[in-house]
Amino acid sequence: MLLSMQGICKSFNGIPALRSASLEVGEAEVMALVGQNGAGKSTLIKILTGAYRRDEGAIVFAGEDVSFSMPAESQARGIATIYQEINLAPQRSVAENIYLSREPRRFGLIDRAAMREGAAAVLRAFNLEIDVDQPVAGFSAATRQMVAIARAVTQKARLVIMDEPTSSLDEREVGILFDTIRTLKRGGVSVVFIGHRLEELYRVCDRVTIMRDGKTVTTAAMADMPKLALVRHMLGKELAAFEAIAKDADEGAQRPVRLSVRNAGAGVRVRDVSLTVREGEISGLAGLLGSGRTETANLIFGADRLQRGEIRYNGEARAYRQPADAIADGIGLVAEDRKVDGIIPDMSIRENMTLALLPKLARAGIVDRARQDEIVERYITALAIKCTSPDQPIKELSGGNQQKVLLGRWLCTDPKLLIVDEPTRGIDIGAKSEILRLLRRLADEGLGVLMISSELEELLAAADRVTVLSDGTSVAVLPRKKLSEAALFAAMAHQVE
Amino acid sequence: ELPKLAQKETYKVGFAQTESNNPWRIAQTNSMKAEAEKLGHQLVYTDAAGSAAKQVADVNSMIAQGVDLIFLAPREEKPLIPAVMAAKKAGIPVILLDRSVDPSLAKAGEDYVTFIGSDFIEEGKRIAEWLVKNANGKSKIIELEGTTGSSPANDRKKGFDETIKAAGGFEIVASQSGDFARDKGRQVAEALLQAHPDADIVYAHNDEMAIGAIAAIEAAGKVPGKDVLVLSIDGGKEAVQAVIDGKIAAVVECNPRFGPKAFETMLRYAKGEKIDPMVINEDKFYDSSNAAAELANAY
Amino acid sequence: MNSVLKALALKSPGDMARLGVILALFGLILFGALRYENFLSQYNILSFLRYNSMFALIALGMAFVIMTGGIDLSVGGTAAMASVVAALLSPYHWAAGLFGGIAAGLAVGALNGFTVTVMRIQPFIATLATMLAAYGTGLLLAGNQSVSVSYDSGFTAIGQDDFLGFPIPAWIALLVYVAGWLVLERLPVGRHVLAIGDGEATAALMGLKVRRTLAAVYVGSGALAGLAGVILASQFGAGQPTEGVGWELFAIASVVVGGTLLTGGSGSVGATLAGALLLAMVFNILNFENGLGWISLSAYWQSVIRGGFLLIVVVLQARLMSRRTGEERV
Amino acid sequence: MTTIETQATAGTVPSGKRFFTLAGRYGTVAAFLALILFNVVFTPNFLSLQTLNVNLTQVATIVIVAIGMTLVIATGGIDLSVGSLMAIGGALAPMIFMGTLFPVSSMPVAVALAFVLPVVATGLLGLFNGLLVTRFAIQPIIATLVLFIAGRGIAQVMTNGNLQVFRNEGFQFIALGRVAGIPAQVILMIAIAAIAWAGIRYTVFGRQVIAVGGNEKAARLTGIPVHRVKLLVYMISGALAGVAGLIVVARNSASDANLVGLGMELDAIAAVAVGGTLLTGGRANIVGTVIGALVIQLVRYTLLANGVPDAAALIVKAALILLAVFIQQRAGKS
Ligand SMILES: Nc1ncnc2c1ncn2[C@@H]1O[C@H](COP(=O)(O)OP(=O)(O)OP(=O)(O)O)[C@@H](O)[C@H]1O
Ligand SMILES: Nc1ncnc2c1ncn2[C@@H]1O[C@H](COP(=O)(O)OP(=O)(O)OP(=O)(O)O)[C@@H](O)[C@H]1O
Ligand SMILES: [Mg+2]
Ligand SMILES: [Mg+2]
Repeated sequence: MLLSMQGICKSFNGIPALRSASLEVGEAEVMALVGQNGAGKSTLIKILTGAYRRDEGAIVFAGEDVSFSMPAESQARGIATIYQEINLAPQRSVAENIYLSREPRRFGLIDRAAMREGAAAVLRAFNLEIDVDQPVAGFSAATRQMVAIARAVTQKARLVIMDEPTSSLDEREVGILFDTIRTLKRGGVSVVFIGHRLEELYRVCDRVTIMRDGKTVTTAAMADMPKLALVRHMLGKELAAFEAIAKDADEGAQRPVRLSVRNAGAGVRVRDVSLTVREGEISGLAGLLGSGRTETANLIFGADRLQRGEIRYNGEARAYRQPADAIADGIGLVAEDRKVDGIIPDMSIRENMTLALLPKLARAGIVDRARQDEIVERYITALAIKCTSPDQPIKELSGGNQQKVLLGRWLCTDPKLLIVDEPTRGIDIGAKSEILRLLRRLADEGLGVLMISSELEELLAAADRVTVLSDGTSVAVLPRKKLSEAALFAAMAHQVE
Repeated sequence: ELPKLAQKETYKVGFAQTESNNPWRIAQTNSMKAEAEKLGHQLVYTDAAGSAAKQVADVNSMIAQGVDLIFLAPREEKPLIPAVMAAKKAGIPVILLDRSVDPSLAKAGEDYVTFIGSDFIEEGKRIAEWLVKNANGKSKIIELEGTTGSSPANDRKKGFDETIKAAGGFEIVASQSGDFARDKGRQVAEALLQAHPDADIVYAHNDEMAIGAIAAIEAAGKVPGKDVLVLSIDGGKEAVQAVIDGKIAAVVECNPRFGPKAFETMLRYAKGEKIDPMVINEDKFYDSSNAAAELANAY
Repeated sequence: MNSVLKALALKSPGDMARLGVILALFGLILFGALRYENFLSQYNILSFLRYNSMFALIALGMAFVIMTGGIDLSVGGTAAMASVVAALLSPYHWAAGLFGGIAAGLAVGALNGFTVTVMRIQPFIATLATMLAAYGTGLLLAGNQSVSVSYDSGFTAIGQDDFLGFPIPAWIALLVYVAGWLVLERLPVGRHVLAIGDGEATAALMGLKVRRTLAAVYVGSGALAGLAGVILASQFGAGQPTEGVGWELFAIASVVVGGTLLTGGSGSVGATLAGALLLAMVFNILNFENGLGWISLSAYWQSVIRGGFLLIVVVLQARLMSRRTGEERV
Repeated sequence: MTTIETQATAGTVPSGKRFFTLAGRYGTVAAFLALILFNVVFTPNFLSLQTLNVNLTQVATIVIVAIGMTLVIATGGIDLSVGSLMAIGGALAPMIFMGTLFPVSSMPVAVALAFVLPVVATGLLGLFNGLLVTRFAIQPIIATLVLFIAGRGIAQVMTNGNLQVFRNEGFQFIALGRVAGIPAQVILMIAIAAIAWAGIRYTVFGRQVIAVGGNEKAARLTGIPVHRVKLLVYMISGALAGVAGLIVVARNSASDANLVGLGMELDAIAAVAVGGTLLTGGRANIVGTVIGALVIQLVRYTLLANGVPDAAALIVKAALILLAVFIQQRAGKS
């Protein structure tokens, strides 16, 4: 046994996040760690690495009792970690990020050439040809994720921990990652893999540890744990099947067009994008990473300025100069990166959720507290947000619950068009179908939804029509009837070759 | 020895001022500027903004510009020695105004021409001597000091405290800095009067603080001049008026009008006359006996 | 234009701003040289360097602190206190004065490091408090007045003598800047400083020893302020407990004019030096302008002009930075 | 999202944690009460109405400026220019009613203008700060450093550095007048604090200020007019500095551009910090700021009244600021 964590307890402000959780990982084993949002997976990992201090429990690593007081110590002992929120220094270059804290040296000075070449070499192994001297901030979430992975695997660790490493990766990159994990395993390295996409777990993991409400429910060999049983353990109850909730686009073909984008472009990321969202439909937007989906969303929402082409909203030409203009028209955007673009960390759930609605909640500039409370209560219940009270700071919620609050932020404004960029990223499977079903219900009530997703399964299940982007250009529109994994892949690979 | 000053129609002279954040300094600067203009000299004026180090740098830039003579109002005794020495080395005579430099390190007649000015210790002494004579039974003193660490604050305290101590019968119940400022002086006086209700004399190191103290005394429901004697140094118009009004008991003048004497001394030096090591700028003394008559002459 | 920039290897917006400040410095020198006689005289250059080396030193310490996303308001008070300590120790040996002064600065820096990393008080407040404490201590040690240094122990040579025709303080500053450049660009700790400025929590998760590095940066800033205090005492022959007011703002402005963002995570040693010299040059120019006799600028106009100059420089800097980021996006 | 320090403190010594929680929630208040107790015992003549009067009138300007500062800091900014703006406001007012600026025909009108125009002027200068921060994307410390340096110079140039001495009952009511026995400046202070408190808590603008400070990018993406919020906040800070400037000159019957408001920025920032508002933005604790200012004032009074020498007082003040902020912060986290 390489790692054994037993009876780990941890409370935040008196609220238990972990109540006697345990985790055991063998040598050269890939251990899946699963559980609903807020089950305590990330917390358990942070206790292991020394980012958090445990209240109770024992940790044995490589045969010794350990208690790391900071990540530097666990790293020195051979534990490499990719945290859930990609942790890189944004202004430092790719190469520096990969080698930070263990820079190659010559005569005590940093050996820059070695660092640059080493970084380029690892990334090349990941099929990533990028300028390693550029600051990581300029790269897409996926590229940053790959850099973080590269950083971890080059650490020559005995245990590599990956907290939702695939949430921003596309299929191809996931494949690369899994090859890497297998290579690590062959080299005798153990891996803890946290993820919400179950089929991925079955592809690489040997065993699985399931957590629920801060406790470890069970541990079993992956092969002995059918998907349904796994979900049952996670949720503590049976799950209604993941039904297809999409409708035939033809059915709505006569519906009025809510949004139409024609040959829109700005900068080099969005070259020529055309797409349509009708009233009452969920219109999907697919593409490989860096294909320009997020930028297209920003363009529509007025977060970036339109430079070419036109955007029509309810038939009228629009060029929003700032998000406030788009919001005034009844558009909402659930942003892709919730940490940077979404939450106000120190504000309460209540404040975060009603931020976009505030001007409408007020009379003469004074917020109507009663209405505010009522709305917040309603969405906390509707979205099953796990929290102690609406006054809890949002930063204390687990990633998935934060996402739900942000969804609530827009839903409560009663939007006419909702753009959701990776709406279920980091959301557990139970909540995921809830959210998709919720979007469908809202669409049925007349909302137009533009859904960006990297999960094909999700698009297949929910989208009435999918526009495919490649390299900033819309290359295909697939109606419901022609929608299949193969068709999407074919369209996405177009021009990418 | 001392650099010579050639005889010329007009000169390019430097005036390195310490700071200009109080009425006294401003009056001094104006006096210098007015006199230079009257006589047709070109004045290179710098302001050290309260930093002795910057003042040395200012003098250096005057030397670089090749002025004929430098008037220096040294911020402090010791740190300005390098400026005096640099000017001497560059062959530029220096005349010190209103404060001197450390006599053990630089000497009048050798390193600089002369020192025109007032004696801060003497000022403190004069006001104390007046108090000893006119206290009328009052004895508990609140002292409002100038900016902590500045030489007028140190010297005015020294001259006053020593004289008072020698005379006996007085007690300084509190002594705190009011930063030479009216507002700060008032606030400090308010607090001190509150903590020491028996205090019946306020000695302020300058007019501004004295006027602030008067406001504090009035706010405490007392009558300045009757319940509490106010003593001050500087003797600006506003203070002299307060003496007439009976609010300030006595004030020693510290005359900022250096211009005439400074340029006169410069011309005498150029002619080759022998200059005394110290030229005293005559300071008046105002109390109820002469204030009304002298008001027009106060600066 | 773009290809020129590429050729100069100007990658980040910061590089552009750094180039800007160096150009501005040369522009100002050129202006002075053309407008005033004696501006480029040996006397003016050497006394300029001798005096401003103190500010260059504190600006470097400040640059490192700012790169971590912090700030050090205590440098002026520290320098004042260190000058007093140096002056008090100078009679024993010149080295006692030198190292005593540096140690005094180091102690304040250590206190800053402690309050920032252990007590976790925000740098602005922590160093604001130590600034007060440093002034208080300096005044107490000095008995409220300037303390004369010893002229016999050779201590005054540090600030007043020349070596190879250049003022010793300028040599000291030069050496320290070379060392600073080496630390930032070529030693791991320099990279760590920047990474911490990028995000402290992230840096900790990446396995950096955040507290230790932060503490070291504050200690360094304190030590450099101490060194500036030693030069102050030595150059002017006295420990001055009331000197140093506003030095911290000068240093911060130098760092910012040098293209370093106060949010941390980026910075340049060379441009900081250029920034410090640029701002110092404004004083020098104003003195010469007064000497020209066209206008006799009052002290008040001087501060208006200084504020205006700072405004122009930072607005131009901001333009450069945003133009460059704009290009990046496009 | 992950704050490492939280974890370091949480869960180590439960009893110590509880102490800090308690001390922090009531920490500044406790410090305040402790100071009062100390004074009652040691400071002669402390328990009197006049003491209260002295302290409240002296703290009024700090509180007024610190409230503006709290708002600025809540957006993640800082305003170093307040002291200089006080000087400008203080310089303008007498110029108006004494007729230096333009001829005065009717005194009441002139006095009214002397209240309004300086505040408008400093508000506009605050707006200028805001423009530098928003349109030109200059960092707040540096942006406001410009007026910190130049602002006092402007006031000095306006007055030529000379003291303006005056007597004007109407104008000086703001500092010398009393309503129902309470000094006018104290009433003004309480009114401004109350408005700010309610504004932060109950208005859309207040919530937007906090959101902008908490995460500017996210705030923009929820449609908050980030630039407008910031402009307004700097403008408020400038205007409040102007009000404080009026009070100071009115109180002294004299306006001294060289000294009015000197060092006020540090007092105000210290009050905000001691009051528990983090300088990183995203929070605004108005009540805390008021108490923070009171603590600073009382410390000053205590040191003065007990004859602590200035140099030593600096050290004591430093230690108290650190201690107060430390306790506040520890509690805020657990
Ligand atoms: N820093 C913190 N302060 C307070 N509470 C926290 C903190 N971090 C986590 N929690 C709480 O601990 C619980 C476990 O959270 P954790 O992040 O470990 O969940 P998770 O299993 O990783 O969920 P997800 O799949 O959504 O990432 C949650 O209820 C969360 O609200
Ligand atoms: N190759 C690249 N080099 C530099 N930056 C990139 C690259 N690809 C993407 N980016 C940046 O990443 C961000 C997201 O990219 P974009 O919107 O084009 O991708 P997307 O299709 O939304 O993919 P994602 O799944 O990452 O959201 C953009 O800000 C873009 O500038
Ligand atoms: Mg997690
Ligand atoms: Mg995207």
